[in-house]
Parts: sequence; C-alpha cells; structure tokens
Amino acid sequence: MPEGATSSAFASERLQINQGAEETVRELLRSLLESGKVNAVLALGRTGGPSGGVAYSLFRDPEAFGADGDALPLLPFMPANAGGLLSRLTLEGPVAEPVAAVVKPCELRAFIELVKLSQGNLDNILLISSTCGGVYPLDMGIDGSLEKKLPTYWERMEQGELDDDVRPTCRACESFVPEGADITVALLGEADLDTQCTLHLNTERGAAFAGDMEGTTVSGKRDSEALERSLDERKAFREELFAGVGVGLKDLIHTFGRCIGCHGCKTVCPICYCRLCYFDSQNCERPAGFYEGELARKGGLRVPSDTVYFQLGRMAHMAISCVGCGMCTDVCPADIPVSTMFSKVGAAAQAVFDYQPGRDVTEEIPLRTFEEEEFTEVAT
Amino acid sequence: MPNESTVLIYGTNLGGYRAAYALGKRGHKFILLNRGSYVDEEKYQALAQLPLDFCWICGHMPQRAFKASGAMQDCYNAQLLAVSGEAGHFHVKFKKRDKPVNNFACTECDQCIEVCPVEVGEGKAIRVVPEAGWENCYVIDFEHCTRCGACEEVCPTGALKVERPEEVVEADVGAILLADAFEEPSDDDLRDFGLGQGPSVIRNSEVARRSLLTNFVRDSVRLPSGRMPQTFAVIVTPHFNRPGVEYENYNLSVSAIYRAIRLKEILPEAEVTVFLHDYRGTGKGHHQWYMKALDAGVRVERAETLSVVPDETVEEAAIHYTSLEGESRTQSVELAILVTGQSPPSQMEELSRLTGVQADENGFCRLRPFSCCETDVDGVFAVGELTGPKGNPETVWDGCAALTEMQRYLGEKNVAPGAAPSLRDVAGEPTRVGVFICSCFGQFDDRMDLPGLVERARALPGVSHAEIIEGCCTGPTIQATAERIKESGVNRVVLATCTPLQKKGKYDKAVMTAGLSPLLCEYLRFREDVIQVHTDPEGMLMKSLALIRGAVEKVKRGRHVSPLVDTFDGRALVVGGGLAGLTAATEIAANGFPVVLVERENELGGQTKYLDEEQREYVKGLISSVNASDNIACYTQAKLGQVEGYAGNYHAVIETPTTPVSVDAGVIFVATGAQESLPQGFLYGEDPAVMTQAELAERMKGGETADHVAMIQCVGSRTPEVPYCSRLCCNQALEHAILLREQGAEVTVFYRDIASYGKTNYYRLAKEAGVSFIRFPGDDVETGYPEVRRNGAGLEVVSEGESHPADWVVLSTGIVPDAENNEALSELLGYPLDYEGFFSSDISNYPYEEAIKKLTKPFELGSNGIFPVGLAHSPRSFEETILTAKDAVGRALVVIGKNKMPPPNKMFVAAVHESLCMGCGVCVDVCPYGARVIDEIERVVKIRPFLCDSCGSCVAICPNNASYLQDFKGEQSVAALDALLV
Amino acid sequence: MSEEREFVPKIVYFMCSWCGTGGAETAAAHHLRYPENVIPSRVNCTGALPAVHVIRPLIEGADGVVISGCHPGDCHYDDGNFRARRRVALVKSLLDTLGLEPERVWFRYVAHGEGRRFVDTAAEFNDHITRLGPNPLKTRSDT
Amino acid sequence: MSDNGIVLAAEDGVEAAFIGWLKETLNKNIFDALLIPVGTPAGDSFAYLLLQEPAILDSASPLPPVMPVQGGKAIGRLTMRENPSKRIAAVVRPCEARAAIELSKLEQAHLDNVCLITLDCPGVLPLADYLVDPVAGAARFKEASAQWDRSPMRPTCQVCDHFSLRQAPGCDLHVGTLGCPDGTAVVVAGSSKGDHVLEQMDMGGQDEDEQADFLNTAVTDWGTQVEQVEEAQTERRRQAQEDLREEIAGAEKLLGVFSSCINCHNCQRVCPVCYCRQCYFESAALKLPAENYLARAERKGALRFSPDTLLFHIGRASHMALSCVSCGACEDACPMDIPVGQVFSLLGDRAQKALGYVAGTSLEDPLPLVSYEMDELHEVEQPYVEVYPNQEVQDA
Repeated sequence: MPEGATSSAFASERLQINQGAEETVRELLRSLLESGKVNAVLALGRTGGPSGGVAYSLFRDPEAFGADGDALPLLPFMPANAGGLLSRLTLEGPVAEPVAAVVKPCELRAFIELVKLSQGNLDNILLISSTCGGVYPLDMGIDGSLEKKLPTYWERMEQGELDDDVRPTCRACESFVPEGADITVALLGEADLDTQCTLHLNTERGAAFAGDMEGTTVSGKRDSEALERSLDERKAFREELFAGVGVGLKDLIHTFGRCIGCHGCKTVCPICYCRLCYFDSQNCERPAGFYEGELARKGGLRVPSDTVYFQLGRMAHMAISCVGCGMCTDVCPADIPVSTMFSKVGAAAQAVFDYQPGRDVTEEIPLRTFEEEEFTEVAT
Repeated sequence: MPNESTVLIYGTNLGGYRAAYALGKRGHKFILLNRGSYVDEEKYQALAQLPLDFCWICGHMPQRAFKASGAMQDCYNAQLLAVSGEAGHFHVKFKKRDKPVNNFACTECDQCIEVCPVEVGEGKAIRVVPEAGWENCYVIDFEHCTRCGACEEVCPTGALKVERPEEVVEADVGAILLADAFEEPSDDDLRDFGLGQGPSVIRNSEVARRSLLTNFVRDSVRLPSGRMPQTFAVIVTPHFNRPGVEYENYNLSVSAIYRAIRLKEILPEAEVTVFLHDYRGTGKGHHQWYMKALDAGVRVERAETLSVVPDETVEEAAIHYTSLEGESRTQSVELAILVTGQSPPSQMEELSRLTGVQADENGFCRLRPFSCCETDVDGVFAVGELTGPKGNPETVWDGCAALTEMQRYLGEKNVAPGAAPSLRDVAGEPTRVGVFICSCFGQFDDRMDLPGLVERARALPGVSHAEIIEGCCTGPTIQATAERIKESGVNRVVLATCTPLQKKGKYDKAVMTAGLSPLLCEYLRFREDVIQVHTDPEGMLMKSLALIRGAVEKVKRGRHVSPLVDTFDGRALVVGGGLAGLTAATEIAANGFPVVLVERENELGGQTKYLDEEQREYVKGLISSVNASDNIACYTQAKLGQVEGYAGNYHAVIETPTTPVSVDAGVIFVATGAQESLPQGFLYGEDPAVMTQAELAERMKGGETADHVAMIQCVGSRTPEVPYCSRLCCNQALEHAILLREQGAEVTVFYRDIASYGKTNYYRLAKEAGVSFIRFPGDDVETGYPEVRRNGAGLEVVSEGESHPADWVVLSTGIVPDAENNEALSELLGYPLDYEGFFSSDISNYPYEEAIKKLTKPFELGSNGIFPVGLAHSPRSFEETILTAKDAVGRALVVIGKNKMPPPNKMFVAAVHESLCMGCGVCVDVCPYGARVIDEIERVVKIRPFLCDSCGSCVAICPNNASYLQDFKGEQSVAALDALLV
Repeated sequence: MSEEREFVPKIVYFMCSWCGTGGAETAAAHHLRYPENVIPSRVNCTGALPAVHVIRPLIEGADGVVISGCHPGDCHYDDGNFRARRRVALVKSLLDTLGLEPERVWFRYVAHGEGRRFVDTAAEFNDHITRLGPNPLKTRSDT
Repeated sequence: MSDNGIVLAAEDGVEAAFIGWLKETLNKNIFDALLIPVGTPAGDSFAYLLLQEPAILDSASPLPPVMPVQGGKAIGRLTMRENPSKRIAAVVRPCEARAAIELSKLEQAHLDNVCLITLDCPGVLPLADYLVDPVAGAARFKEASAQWDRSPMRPTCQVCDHFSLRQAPGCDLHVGTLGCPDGTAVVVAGSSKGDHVLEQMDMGGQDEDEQADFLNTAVTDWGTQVEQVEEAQTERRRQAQEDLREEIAGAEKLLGVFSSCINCHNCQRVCPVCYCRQCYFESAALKLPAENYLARAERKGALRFSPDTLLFHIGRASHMALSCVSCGACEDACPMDIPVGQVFSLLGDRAQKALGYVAGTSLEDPLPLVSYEMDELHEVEQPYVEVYPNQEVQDA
C-alpha cells in the first residue's frame, strides 16, 4: 500500500467541531431527523430496556439521539453487518426519501459489494462511517463486560491504538478507513475525542447534510501518521493470525471437524445473499442410497455429510467479495475461526485480480459464481 | 326434427333447484317458473324442513352465472297456461310478470326505500325481504303502494319498474319438471293446536325465521311481552292431527328433536318437552341425534292424542294429551312450538288439467312405477314434496335423478361455454396500480368525501391512478370501467365497490375485458365494509384508506398465471351388480358413456330374495339391458384389485377369474349393498317358530299362517353396536301384519318407535286393521327389550313383566353393512366410511348437511368422483335405492366426459413452490378434496387442479409457504396485512 | 376511565369468505352499525388462516384480533373451521405462555345470515379490548 | 415395552460392554451399519458417523459429553428421501429418538430399516463450556454422569423428564443403566423390531430360567430407579418452568429475553424438527419494500432491524412447538446465550398439553394440526347467547 494510502479516502474538506465525537454524531443525526432532512437513521441502539442488548434499528424519533436516547451510534460492537441490513432495506428499490446509516468501514464495503450484485440501492442513502478501531466480540455484549471496556477503548483510540480485546479480525483489518462514505467521523488517533470532533465531508451529499453543524471548515492535506502506524501494526498482526491457520484440505477437515452444521456463518455473512443457499437446497439433500454408496467406499462417513464441501463451496462463492467483517467467526457456536480462514483465502483470491471488495461501486466483480444457485421460481 | 334441449321447471322446491343447478352446469337451458314474486319465496318452507335455522341454497345456486351464460330464464308471478305437444317437443305457454325489482340489475342502494312516501308499519311500501338470504330482495307491498313512482325515478340502474307488464310467453321445451314447493298447513288446519288463539303457540318455521334474523339467540323464542319462557313444548303435529290434513316427511321428528336441543343450548335451565307419537328419525345420524337430545336433558313424551289450549291473554298454553297407556294428562307450558307437516299440494288439479299428470289417493302427484320422477305422462317429471311427503335428501336426490331420467327426451346441450378471455402478461412492466372507487351512481357522494379519498389513495406508494367510477355492476358501467382501466394504462387494479360475493363475476368481466388477469386485481367491499355500516366521516375515511392500502399492497405483488385445466375421463366404473349398480350402469350407458361393471358373485342381480315379483321382474329387465348394451363391459366373479388416481382420472385394475383387466374411469359408483343382520337371542335358531321378517315373507308365500303372531321391532337396530334405524323394518313389518290380519291372525307388534314413512300410512292402516301395538322402553337396550320364552307347546313374549302368548315370534331385524368388504373397499378407494359402517355421504355429520352439501357442492369436490349408492350408502327401500343411483348418475353427468375443464368454482387454485416443498404431506392430510398428492420420486407435492376449490387449508398448514394460493401468495399476505394497520 | 375513552383500539377482523363475510354483508344490508376501528380482512376459510397471520398484527399494530368462520358443520370446505379452532388454541396457548394476553384473540362462529351477531361481535370485542387497554407490543420498537 | 431383554455385564464398564454388543450385531449381520457418535479427527468434538467397520467402533461414544448435532437431524438427513436399503442401527439419546419419530411423521425420516437404540441419558454439557477445554469437559461429564448429577449439564437437560424408555417409549431398543449395579446394564426392547433383534442376538447356552430371573430382577431394579428419578425430574421441571415463566412472561420481560438476538437463526437451523429447507421467516413473504419498514418505524418511533425478531421466535414456535422434544440444541447453537431452549420447551410442553399430544413418543398419534375432533376445545370458542347491548346498533 503506497505512502499515505489511508488518507486517500478523505476529501480535502473537513469540519472541526468543538464537541465530543459522540455528542457531535448524536447531534447531527438528531437534527437531520428533526429537520426532516432524513426520513430515518439506521444505527445501533439499545433493545429490551437498560438490561437488554444492542441491535441495529431504523430510528424515526429524533429523541433516540438525545442525551439519554436509545441510539448508540458509535458503540464498538457489531451484532449484524449493517451492509446486509441496508441491502434488505433497499432490495425492492431505492428509498423514496433520504435515510442515514451509521456504519463501520467493513459494513460499508459489504453494502457497496451488494449494490454491485444488485442486492441493494445507494440512492438516497447517506453513509456515515468512521476510522474504525475495531469492535468487541459478541459474547462481550452479553455479560456487560463491553460497557466496562468502553473507557479503555476510547483512551487507546485517542492514542491511535486498538484495545487487545477487540476481535482478532479487527486487529488484523487493513481497511479500517472507510472509502465511499459521505461523512467520515475521525476517531482513530484523534486527541480529545470527548471535546473535539472532526467530520470529513467526502461528498457533496455529505457536505449538504452536515452543513448546518456549527464548526470551522478546514481544507488541505491532513497528516495521517496515526493511521499509517495503526495500519502497520494491523498488517503485522494479520500475518501472525494467518500464519496460525492452515487452509490445506487436512487443516480444513481438522478445523471444521467440530462444525455443527448450523450454517450460521452463511446466514450472517452479508455477501451470502442467496434466497436459498445452494448447500441448503435440494441439490444437497442426498437419498439414503448416496450414503450407502459412500459407505461402501469408506469405512465410515459423517452424517450429515458435506461439512467441508459446504465451507469450500461457500468460499468459492463469496471469497472474492469477502470484506473480512468477521461476523462468521463471531457467530460460530463451535468457535471455529471461520473469518480468518475466509479472509486468508479471500485475500489471496482478491490479490490475483487486484480487487478490493467494496472499494468502489463502479468496479466490476472479477468473477461471479452465484447465479446458478438463484431460485428464480421463488423470486417475488 | 331433433328434440328440444330446454327444460321447463315449474316451482322452486329444493329438487327443482338441484335440477336447475345440474341442467345449467351440464349445459341445458332452463326456464324457472316461479309462482312467487321473488327468487325463492318458499324459502321458509324450506327452512321449516331444514331445521338448521339457516338456508343458503339459493345463494349456492349460481343464478348470476346461469343468467349471464343464458342458461337460466327466470320468471316471476308466473302461471302456466297451456301445454301441448309431446315429450321432446312440448310447446308451453305461460304468463309472467317480472318482479318490480330486477335482482340482477339492482345494486341494493336502498334509495328507493329512502324516497318511498308510504309508511307501512316500521317499514315502507317498498322494503327488503332480508329473509331472502343471499341477496336482498326488494318487494313492493302493492296493497299500500300508491304507484307514485318516486322509487322508479330514483333508481340509478333502472332495475325498478313498479308496474311491470304481464307478458304471455311461449316456448318449446324438451321436458317439463314439476317442482312445486312444500306447502304448510293453514292455521285452520292446526286449530286443534291452538295456533292463532294465543301468544304462546308458534310454528317451528316461524322460530326458524326469527332465529335467522336474530342469529339463533334467545330472542328467537322471546314472548311478545318480552319475557323469556322457561318451559317449552315442541309438538310434532302430524302425529296428532286429523287424517288427511297434513302429511309427515320422515325428517319431521328430527326437526322437533333438533329444535329442542337448540333450546337447551341457548336456555340451559329451560324445561323442554318433545311431544310425538313415535320418533321417526330414519335417516343417517338421526338416531344419534335422538340420543344426543336425551343426553341434553330433553324430555321426550309419547302421546296417543294431543291438543293445545292456549290462554288468550296470559302467555301460557295447556297441553292436553293421553299417554300411550291411555291415561290423560295435562301439562302447562309458556311456549308451544308446532313442528308441522305438509299439506297436499294445492296446484295438483291445475297441473293435471294442463299436463295430464294424475294425483294419487292423497292428492300428491303420482309417478309411474319404478321411476323416481317421471309421471304417467311421458316427458313430464315431478320432484320433491309435490310427489309426496319427502325428506330433504330424497327431495334433493330427485333433482339429479330427474336430470338422469329426462336425458332421453332432451336434445344436444344448448348452452355454449363462454370463450376464454385473452389476458396480457404484465411481467416486466413497471407496477402501476389503479384505484377505482365506486360512487354507486352518485349515492355515496353524500355519505363520505369520495374526492378526498381519491386524493389520499393516489398518494399511496405504487398507485399511479385513482378515480371515482359510477359503478361496475350493470352492462354499461362494466364496459365503462373496462375502458377507464385501459385508458389509465394501469396493470394492477383495486376496485372499491360492493360485495364480490355476489358480483365477482361482473368485476372479473370488467378487468378481463381490459386484458388483466383477476390475479392482478382486488375487489373491496367498500359499501358493506364502510358506507352502509359507518357514519363518522373521519373514521370512514381512515378505514377506507386502510382497506385500499391493503389491497394495493396485495395487487402490487400479484403475478399473472394462466388458469389451469384438467381433463375428465368419460368412462364409469360400477362396483356391485345389484339393483343400485345395475341402475347406475344402464343409465350411464344410456347416455353414451362406456361403463365397466364389476360383480363379486357369478351372476348379476344381487340379493333378490327380499323382493316381490314385480321387483324381481324389474331387476331381470335391468340385467338383460345390461347384457344387451354395447357400452357396458361386465365382469362377474371379479373384484377391484387396485385403484389409483382421482376424480376424472382413475386407473383401476380388476381381478377376474382369468386375467387382471386394467380400466380407466372418471367416476366410480360403489354399489356393494349390505346384509340383513342376523338376530342374537330371542330363541332365534333354537325354535322354528321364531323367524325374521324375510323368513316370514317366505312362509306366507307358502300359504302358512298362525293364530297369534308377535312381532318385535328394532332387533339389532338403534343399539350401541348398530347405532342407527334400519328404516325399512317398520314398513315391512306393518305390511306383513296387515296381511296376517286379513287372514284372521291376532297380531301384536312390540316396538320402540314405529318409524313407518312414505306415501302410504301403514301405521294407520294397521291400526284400523286391528293390529295391536305394545311399546317397550328400548332406549335402555340392556333391560328394555322384551324376552321370548318357551311356554309349553307355544311361545310367550314377556315385556315389562307382562306375558303375551304367541305361536309365531317374528323379529324385525335391521340391515347391517358388509363391514369387512366395506373396510377393504374404503381403504382401496381412500373413501371414508361413516360411523355406521356404511359409505359416508359427501359430508353428513350433521342432520340435513347431506341435503345442503349435495345440493350446493358439485360432487367433484365433495366425493372425489366416488358415489356410494343404494344399500352401500344407507338402508334404503327398493325405490330409494333406484333413486340414489339415478341421483348419482345425474351428478356425474354434470362433468363426466368434459375435457380441458377449468377447476370448478375458481379460475385459480393452490400451487406449490417445488424448490421449497419438503414433501412432508401435512397439506395432503388437510386437503378436504384429495386435490394434492406427494410425488414419491421428487418428494414434492403435486396439485390436482380439477379437485382444488382453493380453500387454502394447505397454505395455513404449510410451515414455509411452499404452498400458496395463486390469488393470494405468501408474499402478498403479510404486506397486505401490515398495510391494514399503518 | 377518561384515559380509556381516549384509547381507540385497532382491531383486525378475519372472516371467511362464506359465513363470516356473509354475516358482514347481512349486517350491511340491515344497515347495522359497528365501530370504524374494526378492520375486516377476508380469508377464503378460517382453516386457511396461518397462525403467523394472527400473531403478526398483534406485534405490528393491532390491539386485538377476531376470527369468524362458519358454525361447526357448516364450513363450505367441510372442516376448515375445526382446523382453525385447533390453530387458535395453539396460538392462544403460545400467547398465554409468553404472557402476551391471549384474550386479545377471539374466535367466534358467525353464519351468513347472522348480521346482528356479526356487529355484536365487533362491538363487544371492541369494548372488551378498550377495557383491556392498548397492546403493549404494538408500540415497542425492539420487536 | 416388552419383557424381552438381556443383561450386559462387563468388568471394564458399560460403555465398553455395549460397544462390544454392537460389534456383535455387526458381525452377526443383524445390522449392516451403525449410526453412532464418534470423536472428530481433531479429537475436540463428536460427530455422527455411519459405519460398518466394527473396528471404528473403538473410537465411538454412545453417550458423548456434548450434542453437537441432534441425532434426530442426523437420522433425518440420512433417510429423508427414502428408506435405506441397509439395516441401520442408530444409537441416540432419547430426545434424539423422539425427534426422529416426529420427523418420520413429517415424512422427513423413513425408519422402516432403522433400529432406534437409546440409552438412559444423564444429559450433556453446554457445547460452549465443553469446547473451552474438551479434555476437562470430558472428565467433568464422566464424573457427573457417574452419579447422575445433572448440575453441570445444559439447563434443558437438568430438567429433562424424558430421559429413559419409560418416558420415551418410541424407540426399538433401550439400554438401561440407572440403578443397575456397576458395570451392568439391561438392554430391553421397546418394539417388535427390538424384540426381533434381541432374539437374533440371544446366544442361549446358559440356563434359561436362571437367566430369566437374573434379567427380571435387573429390569425391575432399573424400572423402579427410573420411576424415582422421573418423579424428581418432573418436579424439578415443573419448578424450573414456573420460575422461567416468571422471568419471561409479559411484553417487557419477553423483549428483554430476546433483546440480544442477532437473527442468525442458528436456533432454527439446528432444531431437529424445523425441517424446512427455507424457513418461512427467511422467505420472500417477509422481504418487504422499504415503505413497509419505514411505515412501521414511523408507528413505533423506531424499528429494530433486521425486523421481525419476536415474530420469528413466536412464529417459529407456532410451527414447531407441537413437535418440540426439548432437546436444547437451539440453546447450544445460540451465540448470544439466549435461553431459547428453555423457552421453547416451555412453549412446547404447554402447547402439547393444550392439544393433548406428546411429541415423539409414538408413531401412531397423528400430528395435532392435521387432525381434529368435532367435539373439543370449546373453551376457545367465544360464547354468544344474548344480543349484545350495543350502542352502535341501537343508532341504526
């Protein structure tokens, strides 16, 4: 990656606001909703009351972004890949009026990728993202340890570092600077996050929507030393991580040996958009005769079969578009490092075609292997 | 010159309706001569017979469709003037005056009522007769009408003409069907029961009528003073009335029992007594109904004579009656309900003058022997109550039997099926929804703000066009609407009009004329759901919008599909070569359809030993015509090996002594008969002097007789094991008793209930002949029955401690199904047996259901192309056996041999997403019509479109929406539902 | 009390195409009135109403759901209403177990002729739900 | 349950003895193949293996400490399309056998050639707990199950009341260990199929009567012990379900329970009786245009997205609660530790009670929703005897 690459995503114009990042974002979204500039906001928020959990919501009520509202736009947590959610929202056509979405870079990339696959529509979607310091694993969202962690998280963010407890996938993420966001909230390596905030207005739309915020407009190239440093650290960690997992057939058989076949990885994968996954379809429902035939060849065989076949097949289908968001690892009840393996394979594949998923909506996807599994008959 | 194909139907009893239905469906024109002034003026007589407290028969009769296809010509206030010519070429002359309001043009806007200046009681001189059920019937009360014509002017569709000219019409018809309706006895006929003499005596038909209007609630029996009676008497009047005044059809005592149970349901505390002489429930399930009443705490009082003296002022009536034991008693009740029989038809004289038909000794229309409906005059048929006191099942069967019998006089079908509309596939076009809101010829304008509604509707997402239309229910407005749809260039349509229940046909016509499939359209009951039931403008607007929003969401996701078609094999398979089977075979063959007849024994004819000479001869005749017919292939010593397929497409294998034969057929008649039950106990088989009625008949033929003959009824009937009345025993026993009396024998009949029925009142004759009757309390099967003992040389019958000497003891044994055979066959055909072990009717778990469903459901839905006939279906007399067979044939003739038939009733049916279907078969289990089957190779469900009535049970049970209705897919339903709640 | 008067429930009335719908039409023919907030939804047969369609409105904005089909034995499709009865029993059991007020679902037969019974049902249920108060689920954003 | 049976005795433990017996069935050609849990290559978990090599049985484990795949589902996958031509013995836990029976009613399993062999089940450990340290997990399980101590097991297992043949009579053969002296177990037949197997296995030799007496006492001891445990378990279950209902009943609490759901639908995917290829709640029916979502968000102030979380859970219950066998697989698979297994077995128990059905205990009982009685469930019919005093109507 060339020098300064991480900052290439930023337009020269940016808005400096004398207010904490969290407040700024809340304020921005609240005013957008209040003024009716946006019809709704997709962001994280509390569910099930104070003791409850966290989920994405489509917020209509501005109060959600008030001081003690339910919304938690910048929470370092990812209960679902919002890219998939945006696709679901716009699957049947663009939204009539603007909708803002606060997403992480990998979620943004996923959405772009889905748009390329005509599974979503960018029109009228205001994309707000941030320089990402990673998110905590799902299970930390359950026992409340996430809450306790937050102060440390933001401290280290100010220092341009990642907390050791964020998901390995994030610590190994090279694409933590959003590309194609209308507004980017500068977080990683920014001093005084609780009193200061910098909004990069990357597009006209971004400028148009954030224009009313009080602050000073600054232009000109901006030093991104902290980002570069983080990038190097993450690259290092990534190599380590990849080295840790083998992707030879034998490794696969070993690693996926404890797969329980829930296909949760597929369900939460934003890129796996098929209405009915090939590996859940009739094509993979075997008659008893098949098992008996196999049995004749081997001494014994696993039932249900196709465990590794599923993983390899899914790789073949989506690795080229894998945005490395890590949802699959997070969701796996058998603690299999799915994401690491898929990113490793994906990265290789993407390198071959010099393709970065979700970087640019105009960029063609080199090879697509999905269509055959589409069930047009159940299409609506 | 070929025979005429049109049929003249005189009168509108259930049989007439059934015949009209069948004729119309089969493709014959028919003229409905209605003496009354609206669609079914005799509805209440029907209700009196059908104590279901509701009747929707006219609603199920697709009058609008028949009218549209030109099959039906309906005439009101009609009178037959002259009949000339002969069978096949009758020339009839009749006069008619159309009713002031033409149902088919009337939009039921009620403006006529609003403008009518004449107040009559609570209503106006023009008023709705809500009793007329399926559609409101506007009737002018000419006594009070001032002929001011205000209503005529205001009528938007010109449906109303106060003065209709009386026209004389002449027509050529191939056959004449006399179906004049049930007539209730007059108040005077019922004077002994105090009718009209006080507030506390009422007809059952009146209770039925009130029930319909007050919805089965207590109001239906509330006394004029508003008090709720606590003691009731339900009286079966024919049992006590003067001879010749009224006649009883065998359903009557069930009607009484049913009423009593209903009363217990709504007034659990009330004291309900049913007064009758005998309980004569001889039909399917009737005995169970009787037991249910006893369980419900209904008191059943048997009386010899009975009269009612109501108090003129106080709401109370005294029932004076003498018990069977002869002691006279009196009971006072607050309300006495009279379950009345039927009077002899008033029109007989007129009819015989015009057509030459003859009346029998009781004044009913006489039929030729062994014919179900044909009178003495060729080509003139009579059905239902006109021919004698009849229960509903028989009346309804008559209808189809008539179709069967009249075929030979009728020419080719003369109603051409309408051409299929050419619809355009809108796939690929951007969705453009048009909302068309009916103003019902301007009269909704002042009810709510239609322009406002249109504005709001146009603003809905996906709606590209919205406007107000005048209407969509008259020729011109249908055309206009179609034009507007075309012009507006929409490809989805929401029609906010009124009841699709009645007018769907018209709306379909409009949208299809515009080239759109009804699948892309939704019809809202704007009038029924908003205009007529609400007043608050804001609320009405909100509700209308919700409904429209839902409809829009639905049609947005509608997809065009071309209607499915299926073929119907023109061959018939008849199992059983007895009377029923032979009749079915010959009749089907006579209509030119090939028949395969399978008989278990080595010769045809079935059980003839119970038949008299004439009957034997008749059966012989059938056999020879079977052998003579080239259309009938007959296999004796053969049985059904296996059966696959479904109505219209059966594939069967017949095991013959030589090689198995495989047969394709569209319909299957099950005519496997039943058996005489052999008595247990009563010294039967131990003492030669104890015999069954059949054996008695043999001995009498041999000239034997005895001095003292005792007969015991209900031997092996109405017991826990045989939970039904065998129907025939009583008539048979009484016939024998009378003969024995004539030879001077002393005859004593021990009985539970004498359930003789039909034209000849054997019961009365027997009593007159001096046969003595002794009732035993048989409801308690354990202890109630009499005991037969040896007494020296002779025998004695001991009942309730008393001994009655007898030389012969004759046991009236019942008829039992051939259990083993029936179960095997039922298994093979996948056709259910009822709890009595006979082959079930379409659906007959409730009394009279049989009648209604048979009438209202084309068989191909109800019974999957399988017809149980004769004794296989239920205990039946010789004539009734023929009747069941001919009824079944008539119903089969409606569809058999038709090709490329669209699914009945609906253009569109259930379908399956095969890539989602798991083949779990739950939908197969719940489908009432056998319209689905699992494809064993693909392990997915396949549809048999012909059998599907798109009820949607499969959709509800299918966990993942693999099953869906073409006209309401899963992805439509949720969106539509949400839209209602925005 | 005053609070109750302000609350106007949203009610979905599922009726079968035969008896339920017929009842509604008879009511209309007799010009009987019932509350505007009762919104009819037609299904071919109560037996064709999936459990999910009863649950869905209770989550997405309805305060109550009524289901009306033919009287026992009168079902145009023979036994749809018996199947519906089982399904309603299931749904009520689920709602009851989860403490989601099964009394917000009513199942009452209405025959074609029973216009009065139809409007009575609508009005009675409306009052019943008004007494019960708003359905807590319908305003929850985290369903 | 027939009186036909045998006593397994072996010094080195029941498991070994039972495996030996199974090998015997293969050698004697009574079965062509076995379906039984076997350790995975990495040795960190277990998977169902279809095998015919007796040798492989050495690594088999009839009662593994975890239930990574519900055996009913395994049997279903194996036989979903047709009856296998081979005679297969499936060694599963009672709840797995019950699932298989439900599936066969739904045509998703064909059991003609399958012999269901179950064992007295001590429960299994939560998958997550186990995977942290499989070795320690295995030890923990061994120790606990030795004393029938269910405390370390999954919550659903802790209150399981269908742990033996007595409560899950649908299987063909059952291995009873409860109350049997160490190193012994009884094998009894639950069906004629099972009887037949035992007859074929009967080596004879020893004195018939003696053997019979020995067997009878063993079976009686086992039976009484099972009854005692059943009693205790039933009570525990009742109590636990009462408490659970306290915790979840009502919109507020219920939404709390499902608040952390991430819509991965793992619960549905691993559920043995959720047999649909594509779940209704992932189908086109619920993929709606943006207007729909936004309108709902409007009404509610906000709309949780993905939407329909609660609808999914209640709706799924409406599809499978009547067939739920309380196996707890869903809870194991939930990445968010939602007590979904406990909630669903509560829903299942009560729904099945309401419709007079017990899932997976007999092949004959028809599924509740495909059958009905004319005269039943009148409590759900809203009574109507008096005209309702209805202002609206009076106005008319």
